Amino acid sequence: GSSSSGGSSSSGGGSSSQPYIAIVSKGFQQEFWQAVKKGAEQEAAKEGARITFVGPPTEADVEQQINMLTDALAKKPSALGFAALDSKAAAALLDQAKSQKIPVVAFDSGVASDIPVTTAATDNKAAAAEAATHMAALLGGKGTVAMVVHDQTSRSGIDRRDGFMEWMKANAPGITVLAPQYGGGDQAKSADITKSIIASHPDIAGIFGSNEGSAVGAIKGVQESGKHGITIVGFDSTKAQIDAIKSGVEAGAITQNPIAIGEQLVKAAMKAIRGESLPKFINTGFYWYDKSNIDDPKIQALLYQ
Amino acid sequence: MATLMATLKTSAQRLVTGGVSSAVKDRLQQSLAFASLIVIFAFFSFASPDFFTYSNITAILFSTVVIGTLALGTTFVIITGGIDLSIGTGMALCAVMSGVFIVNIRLPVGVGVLSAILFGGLIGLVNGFNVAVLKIPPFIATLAMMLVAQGLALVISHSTPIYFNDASGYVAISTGNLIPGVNFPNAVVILAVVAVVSAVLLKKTVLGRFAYSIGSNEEATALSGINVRKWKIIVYAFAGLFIGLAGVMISARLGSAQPATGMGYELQAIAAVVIGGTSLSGGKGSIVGTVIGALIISVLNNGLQITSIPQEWQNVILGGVILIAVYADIIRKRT
Amino acid sequence: MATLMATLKTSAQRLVTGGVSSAVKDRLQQSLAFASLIVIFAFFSFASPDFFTYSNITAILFSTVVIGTLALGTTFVIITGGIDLSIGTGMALCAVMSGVFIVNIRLPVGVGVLSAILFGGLIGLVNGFNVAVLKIPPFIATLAMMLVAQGLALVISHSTPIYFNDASGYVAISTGNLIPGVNFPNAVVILAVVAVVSAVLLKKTVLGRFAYSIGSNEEATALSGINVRKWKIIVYAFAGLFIGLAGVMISARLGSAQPATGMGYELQAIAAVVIGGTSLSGGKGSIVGTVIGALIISVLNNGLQITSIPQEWQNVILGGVILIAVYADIIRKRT
Amino acid sequence: MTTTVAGQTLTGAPLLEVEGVSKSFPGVKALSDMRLDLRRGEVLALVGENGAGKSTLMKLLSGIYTADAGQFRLNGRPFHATKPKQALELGISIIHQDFNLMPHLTVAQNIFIGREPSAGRFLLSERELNAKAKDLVARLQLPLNVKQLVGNLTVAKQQMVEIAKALSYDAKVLIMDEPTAALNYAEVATLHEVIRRFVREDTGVIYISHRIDELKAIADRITVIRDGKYVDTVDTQATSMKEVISMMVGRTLTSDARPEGVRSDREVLLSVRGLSTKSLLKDVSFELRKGEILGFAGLMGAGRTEVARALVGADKIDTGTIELRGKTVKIANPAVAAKHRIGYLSEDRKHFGLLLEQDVNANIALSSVSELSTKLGFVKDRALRAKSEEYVTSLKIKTPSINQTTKNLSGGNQQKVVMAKWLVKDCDILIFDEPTRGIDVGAKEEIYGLLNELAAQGKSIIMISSELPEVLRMSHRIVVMCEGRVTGLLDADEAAQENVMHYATLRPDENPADAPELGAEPPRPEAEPTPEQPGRGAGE
Ligand SMILES: Nc1ncnc2c1ncn2[C@@H]1O[C@H](COP(=O)(O)OP(=O)(O)OP(=O)(O)O)[C@@H](O)[C@H]1O
Ligand SMILES: Nc1ncnc2c1ncn2[C@@H]1O[C@H](COP(=O)(O)OP(=O)(O)OP(=O)(O)O)[C@@H](O)[C@H]1O
Ligand SMILES: [Mg+2]
Ligand SMILES: [Mg+2]
Repeated sequence: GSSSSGGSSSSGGGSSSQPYIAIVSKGFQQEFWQAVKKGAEQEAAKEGARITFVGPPTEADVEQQINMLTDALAKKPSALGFAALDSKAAAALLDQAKSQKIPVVAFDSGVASDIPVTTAATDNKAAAAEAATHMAALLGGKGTVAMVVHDQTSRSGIDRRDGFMEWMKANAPGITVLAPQYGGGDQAKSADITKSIIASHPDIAGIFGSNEGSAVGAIKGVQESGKHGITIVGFDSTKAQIDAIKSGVEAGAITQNPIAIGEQLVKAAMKAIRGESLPKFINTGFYWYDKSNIDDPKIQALLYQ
Repeated sequence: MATLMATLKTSAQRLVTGGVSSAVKDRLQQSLAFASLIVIFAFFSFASPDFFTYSNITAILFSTVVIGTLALGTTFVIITGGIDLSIGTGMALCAVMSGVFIVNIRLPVGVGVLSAILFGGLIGLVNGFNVAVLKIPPFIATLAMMLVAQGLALVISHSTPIYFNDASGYVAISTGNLIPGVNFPNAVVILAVVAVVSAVLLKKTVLGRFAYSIGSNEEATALSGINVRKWKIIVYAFAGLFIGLAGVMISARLGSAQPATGMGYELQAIAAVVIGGTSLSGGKGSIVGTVIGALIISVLNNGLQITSIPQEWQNVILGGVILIAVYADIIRKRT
Repeated sequence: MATLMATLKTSAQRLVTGGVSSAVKDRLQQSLAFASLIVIFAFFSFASPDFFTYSNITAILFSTVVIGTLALGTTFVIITGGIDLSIGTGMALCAVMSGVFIVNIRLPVGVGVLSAILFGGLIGLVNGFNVAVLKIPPFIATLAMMLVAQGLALVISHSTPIYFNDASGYVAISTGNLIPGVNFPNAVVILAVVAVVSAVLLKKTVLGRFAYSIGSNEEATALSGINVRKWKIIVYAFAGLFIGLAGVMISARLGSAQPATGMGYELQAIAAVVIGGTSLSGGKGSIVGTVIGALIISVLNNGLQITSIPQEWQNVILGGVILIAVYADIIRKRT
Repeated sequence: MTTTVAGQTLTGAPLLEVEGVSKSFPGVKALSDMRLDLRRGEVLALVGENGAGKSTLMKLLSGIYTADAGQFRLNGRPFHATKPKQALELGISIIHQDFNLMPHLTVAQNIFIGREPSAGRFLLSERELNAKAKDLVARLQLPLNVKQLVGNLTVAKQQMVEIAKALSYDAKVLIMDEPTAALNYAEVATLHEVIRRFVREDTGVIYISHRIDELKAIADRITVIRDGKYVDTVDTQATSMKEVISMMVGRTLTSDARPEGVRSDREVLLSVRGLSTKSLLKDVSFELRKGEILGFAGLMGAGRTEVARALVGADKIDTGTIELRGKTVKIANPAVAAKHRIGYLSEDRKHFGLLLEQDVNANIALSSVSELSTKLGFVKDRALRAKSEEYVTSLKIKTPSINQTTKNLSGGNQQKVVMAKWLVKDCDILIFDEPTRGIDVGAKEEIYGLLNELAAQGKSIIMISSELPEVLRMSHRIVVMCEGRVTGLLDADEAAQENVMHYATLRPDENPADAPELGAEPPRPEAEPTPEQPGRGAGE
């Protein structure tokens, strides 16, 4: 495509020649989604497309996401990027998109529908299993492990929780996994929960935090409790986690590649607009990072802060 | 005595004329209450060609349904001087119950829907009991219910959505079209009907009259021989029916009962009520106002999206416009 | 004349005895206000050996800090009969501003902290202006501010956290220990100091006096020659300082300013105030009550975690216990 | 007591009997062994000092409180109302001393609350409701617009709504707790008319009032209560009011305070010129001298309250100037007025006077908190308490302590608290709107004495009162108002009842000579609306 910059400016009523991609995400304010947005914007600037990026405040706000999707369609975009909180709830609107001949690119997690031309996503279950693998290895295959999860009903929360627990159950008989606790992804609340877990299970050996807020909360909680020797495994890559890994408080974390998700999403959307063919699934991948590989340029490229 | 009579007469006249002119003023005010809404509406219509289209207007109305339904019921509660924080998560619980009734127990859709609505009434009844009989401040009583409902929704649904796939007709409650071929969702029709019924109940029945009376002066109402306790319970239970209805409408729209949703809806619904001119200290308020309040919120939400305002700015603008709209209304009423 | 004297004497006696016995009763009530808290506390102590330990108690206190700080300021606002919904997201905005001052502009930590607190005061000032001068209902005025603050926090921070890594000493504001070696976070000390200062201000100064008067009867207060407008602005601005302080405390605890946080904190803080016996209709309330209310919430949250109650049940129980605690308090006061 | 079949003969059981009734509140024994009997067809006055227990007794009768001991009998049959509704069903209707109205409802809605006429099965008929209310109001000759919101009415009109509401029940026993406290000379006459018409062979009225002079006109017998105990019941015709008063207070009242003669030589402190407001006032001008008590007289709605409110900046002034000590001042709100040392005591103590939920101390101290605090804003609590104690004693406020919640005080004592609030603050100009509303005769004398003392100290006082004798007695000069204008200014020596009444009814747009003729027409308080605006004729 052309390389005109500043294309991501989002003033209404832009020129009709410039393709417009409306992106409705699962979230907006969290760092992860901001990274997706950044990736999308970068790619859009390259491709000369205009994008808008919106998402509900929490992953429980299904109706609000549906409203956002409706509004996005009202603007007759050239393509739609969509990360469904609940695929079925969006089915009717996806049909509408299809009938309006608006190609839909799913991202982050799959949309249970054959309408999306492709899906650019992380396999959350596999990613959490990877975290479990490392946790088990770090603990030498035994001990009590707690989970601080960001949500009990959202897809990502469920998949990461189950992915972690299932792997442990299947592969690490020496490890006891406590009932997951949910902190809503709020750092302070997750920290308080972590401290309660430590208080009620003084023998705790490891804690898994299922997203950025949960992981940072776990780190803060462990620090505040003054307890040493707890192995923390996190998810996502915020500055707080990177620092914690560097200083040894956190053992390591899984990073997805949110910037790539955003880029792939826009790339795919542009291809769809141009009528090019696309694979059904674009795996954006996930990676384990810890003290040993954190400065590796390949990993550095994935970390977003 | 003669002079007295003369004075009485003139002051009576003064009163009466005062009364008439104020009635005209009232009528005028009522129609002007739309002003803020219309200005906002006009603005967005100019700002974006995609705003004032049939499908977008329908979309706005559709997006008003859930908050609107909750706001209607809450209007009654707020007029009594109370508040109901349990409407948001209560709605989620009712949606789950609707799923239990229709999907799990396999009740016929009609019966299931009715049961879910009555379940909402039950939530309201408990709120009413706590407020009226145990004399727990409404804020606390309904906050506790908010937490309980949130927890129960998760417990009952095992924290997973309940899908209404097999319940034919359920989804149509919200998304179906009354007139085949005309894309106008049933949910909006239902909201309109419910709004009219609410307005009649509020203005023309004992329920409404006593709601105003209790909110205006609870003690005086009791001294006038009215069973305040009973009527408060009735008002809360009645408002509960709207929680149930909202639960049905949202789950029908989404095709599933989402147990974790609902938090924050109470604030939006209460905001709609208050923007509509109902006083949180009770005794004052109207259904028309609430509908306008709910529309102002959803028109703003929609318009800001449609005009592609960056999301981080949307709330800033939303807050500012709400402030201006309410201030304009205050100014208008003052003069 | 003799009978008159006799009457005077007996009524004097009656006055004295009546006065004394009611004073004793008051004292007793005050100390009993802890009752619910103590019962809850005792329950968890029996239920789990891990509850009543030094480190867990410290953890509870630490977890009370932010909500507690917000609740203290809001107590003043609620006593005037107002409400402040902007405290949650306002706190996030102040945290961001603290980041801007200290990390971006590189002000010395002390100056930066002070500026952030004053910025909270500014938020409150705007609220106060909207409420007192523009006469916008507090619910709407502060709801609008809630939205604006939420948006501005994102805009200013470009939706990314601001880390205080290089600002030595900042994190210690919350997590440092005053007495080296003793694990007792500064944040708790600060909360305690602020609570005492608030209690003194509320009970012993003109500010507190007028807050109560305005909440009791705004018009009568105005007609008594008190500049209600001015004092309302002062109260909101004063409460704003607590928003700023809470912003500093939470960002110091987390080592970063999280722009997306804060939503929902307002409800918890208001709940703490109301559980503590402050009336949302104004004129009544105390700092001790608010502290107890905040502690009840955090003890319950912690205890339910410690006793490993399944999380979906936690809210159900939380709601129930809050209801019972407040009801017990009402019963106690009635008799 | 003669035992007869209840209800048939006039010599039978009294309509209502109270026997051995006691009631205590924490720290207060409000009633002990109280008794009383109301005969058929009579108006029984109940008098006693503030806090004597009158209202408490009525609240027991109407089921608001429950008695600790004692019996109530209606037509010889014992009854025990535990809810207001029961009392109403028994035919006991009460006008409370503190109004119990719903400000956001209209007059009609207030009157018939709980008894709304319905159209069809569910719906209310607003039209019928208004018609019924209009009928009632016309029958009682009350100047009320039934569609007006009660919250917008003046105290006097609210009182009328209460009266209309009480009479709208088909009551056998009508209890009126100080129904005339807010009413004017003329309205009192109307009310008495209404009462006389109400009293039939099977009904009776208990009439509580502190206006001793009106008892002669309306009461058949008078029961005196002191400190919650029954003292005596006397025939009105066979007793002098002096005796009644001395039974009430337990001693003979001697004081007869009157201000010194007019002091026209004194400097003018406040000068009001051409004051007009949007709603009512037209070109109001007067002067207030140092050390003067300036009385304001007028009928209901004459605008006296509005003058006061405009003066202290509570209402907006349209045109006109206020000069204080020769300098023009702009008073934007009561806080500014307070800075100029002008205080205003409202006629409506419940809404504009008291912090009902706060204690007596907080109320008395309210106006003076700013002065009695340190630079840093710390309240000098001890000093304030001392002041409060001082005035509780000097005004004989009956309360267990200054920590008592004001709500729990008797009506008259609440009024004294409001008075105390302004007496504590050192004001140069005090505007008292119905200051003695609900205050007993004994205490009134004390207050008159205080006012005189203040005037002698050089304070200036504006006294608005609907009790004409009070105005006549206390004022150096009297401003008379009618429909928002000043129609007369009288010196103390020329002021007399007839005189004042003449000016009070002197409508600006009519020749005084026409007044009697017009008045001869039958009154039509609910006359059809005329396009004519109030006072418009002479507005320009
Ligand atoms: N609810 C209450 N709690 C405590 N004390 C009360 C309460 N109600 C009345 N009292 C007290 O009982 C006594 C009698 O009060 P009551 O109102 O009957 O007097 P009253 O004769 O009507 O006086 P007034 O002429 O001033 O209206 C007063 O001392 C009053 O303070
Ligand atoms: N609080 C109020 N709200 C609305 N209108 C009021 C209020 N107070 C007074 N008015 C209006 O002002 C007019 C004049 O009333 P005002 O109280 O000044 O007369 P007044 O001479 O003091 O008589 P009174 O107090 O005996 O009724 C009334 O007719 C009323 O309509
Ligand atoms: Mg009384
Ligand atoms: Mg008046």
